[in-house]
Amino acid sequence: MTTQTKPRVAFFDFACCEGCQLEVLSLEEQLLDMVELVDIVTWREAMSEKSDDYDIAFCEGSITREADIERIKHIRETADILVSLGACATIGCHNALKNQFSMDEVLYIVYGDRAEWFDTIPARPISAVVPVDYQVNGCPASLPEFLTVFKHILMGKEYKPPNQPVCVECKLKDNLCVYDKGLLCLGPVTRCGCDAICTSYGHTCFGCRGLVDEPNLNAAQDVLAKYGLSVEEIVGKFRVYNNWPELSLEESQSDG
Amino acid sequence: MSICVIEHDELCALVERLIRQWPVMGPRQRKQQPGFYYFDWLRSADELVWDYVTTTLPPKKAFFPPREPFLEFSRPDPAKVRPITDQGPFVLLGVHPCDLAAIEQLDIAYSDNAADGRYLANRARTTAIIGVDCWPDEYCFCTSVGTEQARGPADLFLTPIGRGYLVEVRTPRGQKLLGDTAQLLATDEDEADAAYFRSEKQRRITAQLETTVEQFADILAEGGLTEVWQKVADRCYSCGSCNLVCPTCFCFDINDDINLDLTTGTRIRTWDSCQLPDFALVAGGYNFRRERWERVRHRWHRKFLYLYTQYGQPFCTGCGRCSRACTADINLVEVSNDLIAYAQREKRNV
Amino acid sequence: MADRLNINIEHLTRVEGHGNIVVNIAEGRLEEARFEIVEAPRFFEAILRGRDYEEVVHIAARVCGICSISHSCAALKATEAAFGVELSEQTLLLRRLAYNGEIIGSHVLHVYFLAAPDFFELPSIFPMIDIDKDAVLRAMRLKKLAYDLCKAVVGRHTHPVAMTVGGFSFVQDERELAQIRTRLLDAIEDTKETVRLFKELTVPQFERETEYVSLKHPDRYALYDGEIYSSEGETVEADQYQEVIEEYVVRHSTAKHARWHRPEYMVGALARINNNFEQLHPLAKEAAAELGLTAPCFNPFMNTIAQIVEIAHCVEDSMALIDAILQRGVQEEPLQVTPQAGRGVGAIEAPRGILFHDYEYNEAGKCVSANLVIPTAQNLANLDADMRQMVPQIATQTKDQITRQLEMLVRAYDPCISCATHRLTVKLS
Amino acid sequence: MSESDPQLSASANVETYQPTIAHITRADELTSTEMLLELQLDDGQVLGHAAGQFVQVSVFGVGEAPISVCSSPTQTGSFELCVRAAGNVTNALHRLEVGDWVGIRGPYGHGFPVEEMVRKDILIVAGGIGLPPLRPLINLVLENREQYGRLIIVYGARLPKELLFKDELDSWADRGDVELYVIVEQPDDDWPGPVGVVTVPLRDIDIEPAQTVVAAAVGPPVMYRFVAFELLGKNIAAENIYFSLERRMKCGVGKCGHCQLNNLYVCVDGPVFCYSDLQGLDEAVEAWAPPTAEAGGERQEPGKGHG
Ligand SMILES: Cc1cc2nc3c(=O)[nH]c(=O)nc-3n(C[C@H](O)[C@H](O)[C@H](O)COP(=O)(O)OP(=O)(O)OC[C@H]3O[C@@H](n4cnc5c(N)ncnc54)[C@H](O)[C@@H]3O)c2cc1C
Ligand code: SF4
Ligand code: SF4
Ligand code: SF4
Repeated sequence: MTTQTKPRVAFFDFACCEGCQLEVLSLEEQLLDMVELVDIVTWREAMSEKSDDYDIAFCEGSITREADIERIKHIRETADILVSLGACATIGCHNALKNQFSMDEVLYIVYGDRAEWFDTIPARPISAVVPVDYQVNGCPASLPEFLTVFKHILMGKEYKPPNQPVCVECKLKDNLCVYDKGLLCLGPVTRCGCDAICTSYGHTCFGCRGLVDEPNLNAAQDVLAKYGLSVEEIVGKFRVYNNWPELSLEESQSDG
Repeated sequence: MSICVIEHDELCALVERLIRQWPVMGPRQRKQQPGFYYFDWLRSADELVWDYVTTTLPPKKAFFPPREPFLEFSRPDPAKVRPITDQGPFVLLGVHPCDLAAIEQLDIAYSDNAADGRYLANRARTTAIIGVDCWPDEYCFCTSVGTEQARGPADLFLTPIGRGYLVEVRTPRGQKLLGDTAQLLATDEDEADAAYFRSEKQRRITAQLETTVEQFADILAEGGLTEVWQKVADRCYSCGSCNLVCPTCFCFDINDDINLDLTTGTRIRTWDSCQLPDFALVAGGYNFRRERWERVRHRWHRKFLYLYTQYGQPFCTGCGRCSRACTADINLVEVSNDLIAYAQREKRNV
Repeated sequence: MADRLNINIEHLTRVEGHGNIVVNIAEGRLEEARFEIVEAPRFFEAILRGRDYEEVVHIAARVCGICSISHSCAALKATEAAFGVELSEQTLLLRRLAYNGEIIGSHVLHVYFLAAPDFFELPSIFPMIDIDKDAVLRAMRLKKLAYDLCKAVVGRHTHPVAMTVGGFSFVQDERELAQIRTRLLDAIEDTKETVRLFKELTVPQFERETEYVSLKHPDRYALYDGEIYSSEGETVEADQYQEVIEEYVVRHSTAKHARWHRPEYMVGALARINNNFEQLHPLAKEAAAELGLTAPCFNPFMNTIAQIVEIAHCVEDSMALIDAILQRGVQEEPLQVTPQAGRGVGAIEAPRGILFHDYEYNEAGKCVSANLVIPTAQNLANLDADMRQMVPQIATQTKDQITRQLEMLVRAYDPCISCATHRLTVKLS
Repeated sequence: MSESDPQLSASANVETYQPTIAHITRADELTSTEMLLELQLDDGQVLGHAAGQFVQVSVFGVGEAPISVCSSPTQTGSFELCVRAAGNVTNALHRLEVGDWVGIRGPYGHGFPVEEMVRKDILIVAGGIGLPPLRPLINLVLENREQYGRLIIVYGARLPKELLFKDELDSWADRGDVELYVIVEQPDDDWPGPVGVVTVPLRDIDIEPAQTVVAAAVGPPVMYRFVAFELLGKNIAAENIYFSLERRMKCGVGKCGHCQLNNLYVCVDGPVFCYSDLQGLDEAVEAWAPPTAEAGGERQEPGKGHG
């Protein structure tokens, strides 16, 4: 990327709560610093201008409709760098919970006899449709990581999401482990980078940043079973966020 | 050096005085979780808890912080790289024998060879250390590694007795620290009280390694324990908690954090763990300890074999933190005893 | 009226979510004027079934990123009602405080970032940096304050982390709260500046009397709790919402609309102020007077102004709440929750209006059924009615002018579409 | 009362991790992935390295990477680094130009036992990026050619265009006193030489085992095993074989723990190790086993997400 002209940045959203964009908007002064470095040319939630000429696209949300597939492909073709922003875009998040049912069934539950008016396909992260260059995990996308990725892009650096579990950050912050309170925590198999925010506030980790590269789900089952949970319930816990790819949980369970 | 007695109120006044003079770190109780403690900077003497069992992180965080920015840089020419040294001296209170032993071990490891100047400078800021004898729980096994009476770098060491604390004044600095604090002469009764406390403490330590540390090192050096390692690895999350809470672990990572101006930033050192999958991963994708069981083995080897051979003492002080912290319930003593039993069994079979 | 006019604004900008404005005038007759929602549906009711109550609360927050504290609180209230959990005084005070934080944050976002550029005829807040940098910095300061207030109480503004069924998972730091108190005091000047800024701006003149629905509380300006109240003069218990609020299908839109006494009603800041004006704090009343907002006010464009008044109210209210909390001292409170079978409704005033979460649990605390009624959905009928009345009045203006005013009208409602699409969507013909 | 511990502070060289600034005086592209940087320390000091030692190079804001010094220890005004673009730091080094600066710490580690090599035949085995750490040794021997016996250099690369220091290779070949074998795995049409991996020419070289000292550095870890196998097969004693190894490294001074293999630290005990010291160490020799399919030497591409 040349420094003469500022890189052009666009924000897009697919099915999601738009909390990630909102987090970016809440960067305050840092947002002004960002605007010094790049030109934001498209951001529907924040501005009326639109441009189909951009270098870097931040995309939040899951792909849940046929039309989304076309749209994300177009964005991919236009942008040099595509960043998936937040859990919906990186791992499917709650959107993909519906994938456990048939699409007809979920449509019927929510829309009843009007179901046929709607187009919905199993929800998937952006990387399941087009290649993604950078990802920011979290629900909402973690701001420190967003800034790190932003700086990596501008410096032409690769960014590898940390392949360490949340426990690491939890320990670095000298938190009390929530297991010591008799609560369950998905931290040991969840990719860190959130600065262990939930556990730092005494809550459990729900796994919003996705699983680490090689989670020991075997150990997870063992430990969770100690809390009297059945295998389905354990899988259910993982599935609050981790639903894509469909079979990854079962597969990794069987190879332990 | 000398021994005296100090009463509760006097001790409290001493702590207040120290807090006025220096930043003071000591054990505190967790807000929402009674019975759980952590080391933190104290605002007043009543936050300090002397009779605690253990803390989540060891007191090394006072001079070896989990995340320590140590260099400031500015990229454009003329280049500027400046060490970050804006901290002053501090005092560390309420350190148990196992943690005193651990500080001593870190001092040795970090002074060895090319000394780690950063660490030593931080340790040099440690104005004083006051140790205190402890209240063990079922995870403690210091008697197996010989640290139950360690005093290490303590300037003062306190043992609880009926009328307060028996104070071992171990350094001239400790003497100065007491200053005009009222000190009573230790009577025979005080000494007997302290001896009783010690024996009572020993009695309460039930976890135990089934061999001496020498023999354990031999067993590990002998090898052939893969089966046990793999069994442990089956349950291990590789989350690194065991290393990160260990008072003697000292591995770290170094990373740069650049500011949004893309020209200035800091270089940061962060505690690391050899159990994390990417610890020995190099560019090109080679991972020199790729298998989980290899990492598990490395942890034991490093503590009880390599560093033991290098420095003549195991780098484990029996504090039990790793076993308490393990979310998969892997217990260092149990696994060690499994290894010992397995090795003995194998030997018999040969 | 123009003979022929077709306005089709796709993916309206500076609103939360995806929506289109469609207006058709043919042969001098208004054929269509409606706001369509084209956001992808997210099926919350379907995915909540069978979930553990803690997960329900966690997932429910994700209905919307702007008002996740509202959704969390509504879900918590519904769950607590189902389980018969009594909340401590401290928990209530703290929740109300976090709640104020969200209202301030959301309103500042809307007033400055989404609506203000219209008044300055700018495409976004970014070019305002060159025109009125103070205003931009003020907006950021206020938002940061709201953000930090939420952080101090619930850990995070977007998708709070520290609220659990029955209370909080951590003990708030009193010193942090005291610092926020100081910053709130300083923020009074910023709210006054905000009032001064908007006083100078011209709000489009348009009036249409309608029904205003909000919560009402005997002791205070209702935000976190109260009964359902209609400006037609009826009050009902929150858990009776289904008895009175009728969701219905209309021909021209596939989104469900809602009615009570009239074919449409309005919720949100203007409805709250119309219904509860007297309970506003003095600073807010002062702001209202200066901005020329008196209750009842029938101009929907004034909703943005009503939000400014509520910012002032919440700033003052937060200070009072922090005082009350600090006076009591933040106590450690054990959490005790035993799930039981039952149904519970949580009604709350989200920034955009009254919000209902309604859950049924089995005895294991697993969700059996869920229903969410979202403020933006309740406003849709009213918004369409406004458009139908307004378009003929401005039909002689240029298409650009009409478009701009329609956009402003929709934005004035501060629609939150990702909320609405937990179930609504529109089939584009 | 003293505010700090005199004992501890006496030994405290506060900034073990503070680099010295060095400016780039030459930057040559050797191949599409390797770059040769010539550097001068700003403080005018001589780096003072031994053959086989490495430095920690900083590109601030990106990070630090260990790189072998590849110029002769007798060259004192400046020193050279040969950098393969492998990741963030090395890529950032590639983007630097003459006049830019980097941070340098070191030199660190143990180099080759140059004294022991005197009067011996010297066999150098280099594979790919293994040549740069061996280059100072080669230069040293060439500069004092009369002190040593035969100098045999076996150098292998994947492709002809990946060969490093081509001019030097030519000049070595032109000297009568260097036996040079260059081999590539995948020849192009112009490649006149032999085809295969480094162990191929090794097989056919006649050497006097008792008289020979071997210095080897061979890129990918799996190659070490094959080279060791060949050398032992030629009856060279393990005590006379020296390998330069690579591991992950952060501190360079035996503290950070990353480069540990069994009880050895690559940064202080190596990077040059005597093979006899490595034998029996499962984290050295065993780790050289070719990665099997399911052990998957391959990792995910960075930034591409998982799943
Ligand atoms: C003693 C020694 C000498 C070396 N000499 C040379 C040389 O002369 N020329 C050359 O091109 N390369 C050399 N390397 C390899 C070089 O250090 C790595 O390629 C480099 O560290 C990769 O860093 P990166 O940031 O570019 O890659 P990334 O993949 O982004 O690396 C991330 C981190 O991984 C670590 N890391 C990754 N690979 C290695 C590795 N192989 N060794 C040590 N740490 C690693 C580093 O700490 C780095 O910060 C040497 C390595 C060692 C240990
Ligand atoms: S609280 Fe969760 S993330 Fe933290 S250490 Fe415990 S298990 Fe790991
Ligand atoms: S602690 Fe877990 S749930 Fe919370 S932000 Fe981090 S990864 Fe997500
Ligand atoms: S290995 Fe475990 S028991 Fe030993 S010192 Fe470390 S944390 Fe304590």
